[in-house]
Amino acid sequence: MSAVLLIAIPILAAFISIIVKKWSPYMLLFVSFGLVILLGYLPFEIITIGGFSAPYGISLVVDNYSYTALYVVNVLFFLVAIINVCNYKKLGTILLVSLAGLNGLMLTGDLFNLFVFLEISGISAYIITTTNKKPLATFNYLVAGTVGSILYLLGLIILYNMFGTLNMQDMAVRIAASGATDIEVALPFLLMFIGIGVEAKLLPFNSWVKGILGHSNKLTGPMIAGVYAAASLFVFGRLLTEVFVISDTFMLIISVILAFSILAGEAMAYSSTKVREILLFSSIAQAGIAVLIFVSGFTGYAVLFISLNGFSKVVLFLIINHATEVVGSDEVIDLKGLFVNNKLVGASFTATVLSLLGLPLFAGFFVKMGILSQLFSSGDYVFPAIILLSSVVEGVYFVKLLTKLWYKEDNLPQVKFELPLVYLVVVISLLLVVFGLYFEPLHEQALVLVNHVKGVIL
Amino acid sequence: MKNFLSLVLVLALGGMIILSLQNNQYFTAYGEVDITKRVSESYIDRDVNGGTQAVEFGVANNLESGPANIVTAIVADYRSFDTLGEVTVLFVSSLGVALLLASGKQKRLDLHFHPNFMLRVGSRALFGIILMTGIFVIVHGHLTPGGGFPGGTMIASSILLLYLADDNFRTKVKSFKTLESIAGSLYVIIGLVGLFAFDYFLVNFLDNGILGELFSAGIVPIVYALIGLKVGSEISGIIDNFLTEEVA
Amino acid sequence: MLLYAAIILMMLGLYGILTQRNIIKIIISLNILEIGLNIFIISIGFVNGGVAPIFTGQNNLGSIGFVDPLPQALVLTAIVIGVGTTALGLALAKKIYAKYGTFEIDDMKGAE
Amino acid sequence: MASLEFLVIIALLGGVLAYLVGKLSKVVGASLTVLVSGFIFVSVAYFGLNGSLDASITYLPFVSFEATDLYLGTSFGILVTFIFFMVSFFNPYFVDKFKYPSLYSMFYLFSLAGVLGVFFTDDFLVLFFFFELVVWTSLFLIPLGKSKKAASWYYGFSAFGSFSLLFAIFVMRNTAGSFNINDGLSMVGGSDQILVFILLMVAAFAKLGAFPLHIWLPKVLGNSPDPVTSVFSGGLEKLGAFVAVMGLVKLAPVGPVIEAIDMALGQYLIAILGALTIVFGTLMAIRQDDAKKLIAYSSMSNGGYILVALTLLNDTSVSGALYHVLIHALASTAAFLAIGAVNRQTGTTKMSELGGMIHKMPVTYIVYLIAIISMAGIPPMGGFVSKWLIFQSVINEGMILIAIATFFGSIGSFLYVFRPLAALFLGQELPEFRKVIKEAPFFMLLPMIILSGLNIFTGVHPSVILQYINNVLAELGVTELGITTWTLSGNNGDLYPALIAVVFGVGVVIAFIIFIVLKKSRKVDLMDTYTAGNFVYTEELLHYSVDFYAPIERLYEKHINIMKDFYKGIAKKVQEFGSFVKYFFFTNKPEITVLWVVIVLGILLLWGDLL
Amino acid sequence: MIISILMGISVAFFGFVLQTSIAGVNRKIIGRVQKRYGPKWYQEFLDIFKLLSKRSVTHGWIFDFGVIMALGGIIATAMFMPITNDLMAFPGFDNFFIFVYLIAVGMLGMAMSASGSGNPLASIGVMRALTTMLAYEIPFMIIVLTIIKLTGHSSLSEIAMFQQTAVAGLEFSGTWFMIALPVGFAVAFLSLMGMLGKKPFETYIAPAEIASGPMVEYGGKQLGMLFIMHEITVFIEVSLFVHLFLGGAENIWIFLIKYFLVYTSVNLISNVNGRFKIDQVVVFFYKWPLLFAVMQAFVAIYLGWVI
Repeated sequence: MSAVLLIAIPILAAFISIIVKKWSPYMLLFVSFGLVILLGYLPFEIITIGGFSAPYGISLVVDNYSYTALYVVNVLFFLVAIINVCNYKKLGTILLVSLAGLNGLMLTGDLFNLFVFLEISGISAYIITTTNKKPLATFNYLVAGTVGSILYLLGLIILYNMFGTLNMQDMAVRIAASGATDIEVALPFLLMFIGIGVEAKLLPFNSWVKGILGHSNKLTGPMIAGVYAAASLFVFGRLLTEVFVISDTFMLIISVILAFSILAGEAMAYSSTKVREILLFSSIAQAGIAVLIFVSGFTGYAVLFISLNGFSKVVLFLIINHATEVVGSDEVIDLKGLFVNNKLVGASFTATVLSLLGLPLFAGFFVKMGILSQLFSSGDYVFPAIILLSSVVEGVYFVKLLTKLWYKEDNLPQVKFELPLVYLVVVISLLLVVFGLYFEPLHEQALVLVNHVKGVIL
Repeated sequence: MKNFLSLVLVLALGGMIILSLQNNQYFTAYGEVDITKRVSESYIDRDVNGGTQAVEFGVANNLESGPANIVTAIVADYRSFDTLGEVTVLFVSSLGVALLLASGKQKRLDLHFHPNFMLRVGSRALFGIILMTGIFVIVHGHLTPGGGFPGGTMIASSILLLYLADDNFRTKVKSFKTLESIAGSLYVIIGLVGLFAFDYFLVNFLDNGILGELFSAGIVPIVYALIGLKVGSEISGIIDNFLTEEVA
Repeated sequence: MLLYAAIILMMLGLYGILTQRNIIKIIISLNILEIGLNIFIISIGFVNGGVAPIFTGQNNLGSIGFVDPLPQALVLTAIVIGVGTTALGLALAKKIYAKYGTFEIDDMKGAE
Repeated sequence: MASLEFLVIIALLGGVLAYLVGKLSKVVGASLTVLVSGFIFVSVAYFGLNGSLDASITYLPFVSFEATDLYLGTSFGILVTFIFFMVSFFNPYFVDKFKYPSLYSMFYLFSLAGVLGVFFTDDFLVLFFFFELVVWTSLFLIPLGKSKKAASWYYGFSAFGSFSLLFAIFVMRNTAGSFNINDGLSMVGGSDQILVFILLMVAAFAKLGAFPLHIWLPKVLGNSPDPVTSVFSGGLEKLGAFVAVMGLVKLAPVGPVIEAIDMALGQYLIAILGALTIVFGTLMAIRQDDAKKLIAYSSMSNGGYILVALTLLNDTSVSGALYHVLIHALASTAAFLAIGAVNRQTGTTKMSELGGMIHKMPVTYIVYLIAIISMAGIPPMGGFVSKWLIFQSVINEGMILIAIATFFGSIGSFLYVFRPLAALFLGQELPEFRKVIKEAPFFMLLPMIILSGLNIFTGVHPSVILQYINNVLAELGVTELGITTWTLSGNNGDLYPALIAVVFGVGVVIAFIIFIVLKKSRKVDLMDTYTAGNFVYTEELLHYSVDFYAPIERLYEKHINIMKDFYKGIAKKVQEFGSFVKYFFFTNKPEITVLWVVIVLGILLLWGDLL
Repeated sequence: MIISILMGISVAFFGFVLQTSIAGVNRKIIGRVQKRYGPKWYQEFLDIFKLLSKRSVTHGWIFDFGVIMALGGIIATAMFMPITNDLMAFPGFDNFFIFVYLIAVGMLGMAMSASGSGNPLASIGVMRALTTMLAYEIPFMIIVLTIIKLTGHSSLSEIAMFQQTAVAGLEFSGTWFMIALPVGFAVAFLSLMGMLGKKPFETYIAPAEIASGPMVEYGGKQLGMLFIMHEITVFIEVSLFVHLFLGGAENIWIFLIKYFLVYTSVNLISNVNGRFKIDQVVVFFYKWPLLFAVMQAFVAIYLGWVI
């Protein structure tokens, strides 16, 4: 039961499924469920492909970090797939391939292989977003994504030229051995940082996000904002902790960009009147926070933050996209009073929002406390101030949204949420509440991840 | 004004990258690359897993990785996972194009360009030659430069030739799809067999034979052939999608 | 010198993306960017006086000044990825043309 | 031997139970809140007073309580749970008008659980956990009333407050090494101490609704349903007072000492802000037309009193402040409940639409009268004692500007408390209310009567409670107030409250004898009045309630919502910044991303001095 | 305890009798000033007893209860008032704030019954009374703050003793505050006129505008009781002023003289004045009086320049 199956099986299923077109959605469900089960039996090890040892052949790394990442991505993928399988039958194969690509992203230990999987998941993402019926927005996404991956490849090749290897760990070892000052190493890492930054929705590079998520539907919304966002942030984390060596001048600049992107994201969300825009801008801000935590070096809580964020975004986008499809527009005025008739969905939406805000009795509270305590213990006061200020603004516009969605007297929007969506949404929000109350497992997971030091795989 | 601004920006960026690469003492200049400091040195000497046999054309028997063409060795053996990813990328994009353009019943696009006599006859003759060279390139992938990808595109170009030659020529798209899927799944199955039988995914479990022989380098030629067929059918599928339009 | 040519080509591609308003031209400049990158990758592996990394009848002894084979393998993959994205871009261009009737981004009505 | 953790669990489970029961029948669900809050109050009061609350933790993870010799927390805890218990009597009568009745009772009990947690813990993180719990549970109570926007104002300010508290907590943890409250507050020093002081004050100001951060108070208290308003002003504001005590008394004074009035600069600034709160609250209260908003502004200005008293740090002022917290809680809750009773009968609290309630609701009138006497600080009631203590310390410190504000506040309070009395209860009885109105039901009157009884008791015999407050002073390290069984001694004079009450009684008896001895006068109805010739038929014309204090209101009419526009301006700025960034970064042109990539790359390379 | 209460009642009664007779005498003096004889000195007593014997009208129980509470409150305040150094009902407990706030109870009772009477003129009168109170109270309290800060006691008898005998330790003791704080004395005198409702600040009685304000609905015994209340209030305020600024009294005669002088001077000044409009009253007290009060307080407390 080696982790390669996580990639091989979906690809195999994808290849087979183009013959038997009508079964492809059911194959998708079966494979993705199978992978979630398979995840239970994965040993922590380095898997060499083709029998060639690490720096020469390609190696897949299964450690705590990638295990959590895999778990989050696969479970989220499976949930989104169940909801959307019935009305996006044609995309069965594409989704299989994107599953393989995402798993590859999480597992791979080789930089060039990361580029290939980045491309696979990227292209399948472009195709998924074509269902938004907005070809220009998808075109923007394609151009941005391709430019991003080109920059990543350029940075990668420069690194290869300087240190002669492609394996992440070997690269880290060689950089340390060569004693290259972090100024000299800055150019390639900068290119790779920006390359991944485009995909991870960091502010200056994410003008494609508004087009895609602004007009998303029940599949693209949760997929891009939930699954892909979590995956790209995990990749970001993997690179930042494993390979990158960031000099303090760049740390300053990057943190200025991140701080700007957090505050600007919240301000944009505050100023937008469309519900989906509010959600997408707040997810931009949260992406900024996640990368901020990675840059400050706390992988443990960053992973928890990303996974919680991923789950919450899937819930939020599912509900809002379904309502927008029925009502026709996602303006807050048109969706006013949405939860008056469907209280269960409203309750889980509210619970998820409160967990995003980091209020007690919800899992978000514990993660936020963890992040802040680590940021403070490292002695810096600026980032926590920014995070807290942004969560105040975030709180205000979410409360404004909630009061609008819950309270309206006459001609309420006639929206019926079908059972699987309701069931999924309730289960996730219940999870958030349960982990909010009983957060021992989260604590252990965070501690285990914290000592995931560079080079120590297991 | 915007163009001028972006020109200045781009030039400045280019200049900065070039200058920074020059000043960087670790960035070896063009041409003075010392292979020994790089990973690829052991690809050339085939001693990744400690193989001690000196690599000599026509003499070395059952080397660590068989193909004479080192690039093919890297592509299909050392880093064959990349190639698998590679194939999926092409597979996904062709599928995407098909999804975008060919949603219903398709018929040939009536272009205002009609092939004249010269093209029709010439392409009939050329079709066979291009096809043959394509297949040759695929089969000798492990000995001579080329391999699955270039060979596949040659096959596709021969099919493109047929498209240009005759207005209502349409390949049986269905058959290409099945060929593509069989080739792809065979490739993955070989990998899985390697995993289950020889506990490494995509391991070269056949014996590598003598360097430079036609029948050497274990599964590499088989894998390359499959890739060639797959790439050929995918690209011709893409051509077909672009040259057809929906039946109104 | 190939190195600088490659970077200049890439900058040209970037300039093309920045200034062109036509979808097809953007795709073309994207391709130029990719080609520039591929040349850059190849130039990384060149060794003065190196020989193509294939064992043949004449140069059959190991390490007699082969050119670095790894970038060539990488460029093979990069080219195919370039093909993939360009094919998808063109398909999208066809879709955009079907929807808006033009390739010029500026006069696409209702694109917001 | 009630354990705190057991009480918190009861509150939480009670909330869930109330929700489920509420689904069946609203009223039963709401009356469940009465039982639960009653039980909690009784156990907290009984066990808290004889100091036998045990703080062992068995189920709740992460939470740690502390009950032994925690007089400050116990006194606040008893007070706030008492207010919750009294107000919960109103729930069954008001719950049928809400859109989500069962949710109401659940969140009511959740906020009670939160309040319990805040007062009885010695660990900052647990304090913040319950603090936030109170914030968001009470947040959902507000929209049940009239305005929906009030909730976002409330969350904005209290989130700002609680996050600055969180920031202060972590700053203290850096020096103290652990989240313990006492060593956190004592060990922080130097520039960190100033930062912590400022942040704690921001949190206290946001929760108390003091001057710079008070915009939400009238909006929320004015518009939310009546039980929620009373809980807010009586109970939840005391969280702010609790944090203020931590910030001003437990934390060492901050900033250079001004020798003229030997007070630290930090304390003096807070005193100035407290004075501004008093003046601003009084001015705004005088001109309100809605009775609930008026009492909301009055609780704002009383918050100012508490702040001023806490900054003076001598025995009379701190005991005056703590006593004022108690008095204000009792008086404003009683006033809000009385107005709530009127609101339930008539459906409106606008003074211009009401009048002559006394004829049909005399008991409510008496309760309201006693409440406003206490709020205005008039002798027989408790307000006089706490105001006297505060005046003693203000005069003793000789701070003229602060004294002006406190005097203005106390005289002004006499003005604005009288306005609802005259407009709501006295004056002509409007015809449409004559037939339909009847006295509030017994179970609504019960809490009001208990509260007014307590108002009188705290005024006549304060030393019982002041004795307990002295323990709190000892715990806070402030010199204790000199009190004997009946008299209290301030800095420059003694007070014998019981004597004043007795003498007042004697005076009334004498007046009554004079009244009875003389001839009985003929009963005449209200319409038969001397109107200098022009006879008037309709009651409305004879009822003077609109623009009651017109001469004063005209003085500052133009600039009453300076602060509101200031905060609206901030919201506008954030909005503009958002759309500005949106315009720059998010157009649907593909080259925008690439442009920014190139720019950022260029800047970074240029700056990274790679040349 | 009982003896001191009886003592208090007698003080209150003495206050009433004193004030009514001095009011009568003042009416004669004012008459003389206006070139007429003026009524007999006991005219005030006659008016009160006439009213008490008349039968009048009541507007409900709050109307009566308010009057009773008003008179009761004022009597209670008067009971605390010290006459001379040793002649007082409750030694040691005659705190300044008790007077300020117990008068408020009287005012509240009267205001309650006035509004309860249902006559808008009464409510307007009450409103004006409260507004003027807001105006004159602040400067007065500032000056009293200075006095309490200087003397260290807030009970009236101690303040009076402080001014009479020069004690070695305290540098300001021995001089009347009228001389020690001249500006303060002037401001307090203005506030006293506001308190007594004398001419320039007589907005809340204002017979021309609102038909004697709060008193409009009263007659018979209610009006009589209110007259008694008015007299005792005047007694309290004037004797408060005497104790604070003129150094109290060693014996009863000095107290009477000082009392007479203060009351007549207030009456004489008010006689020649017109009446402020209600807006002017509020603004007037917040301009110069408050400024001077604060200046006086600042100078006295922080710089210690006391004559």
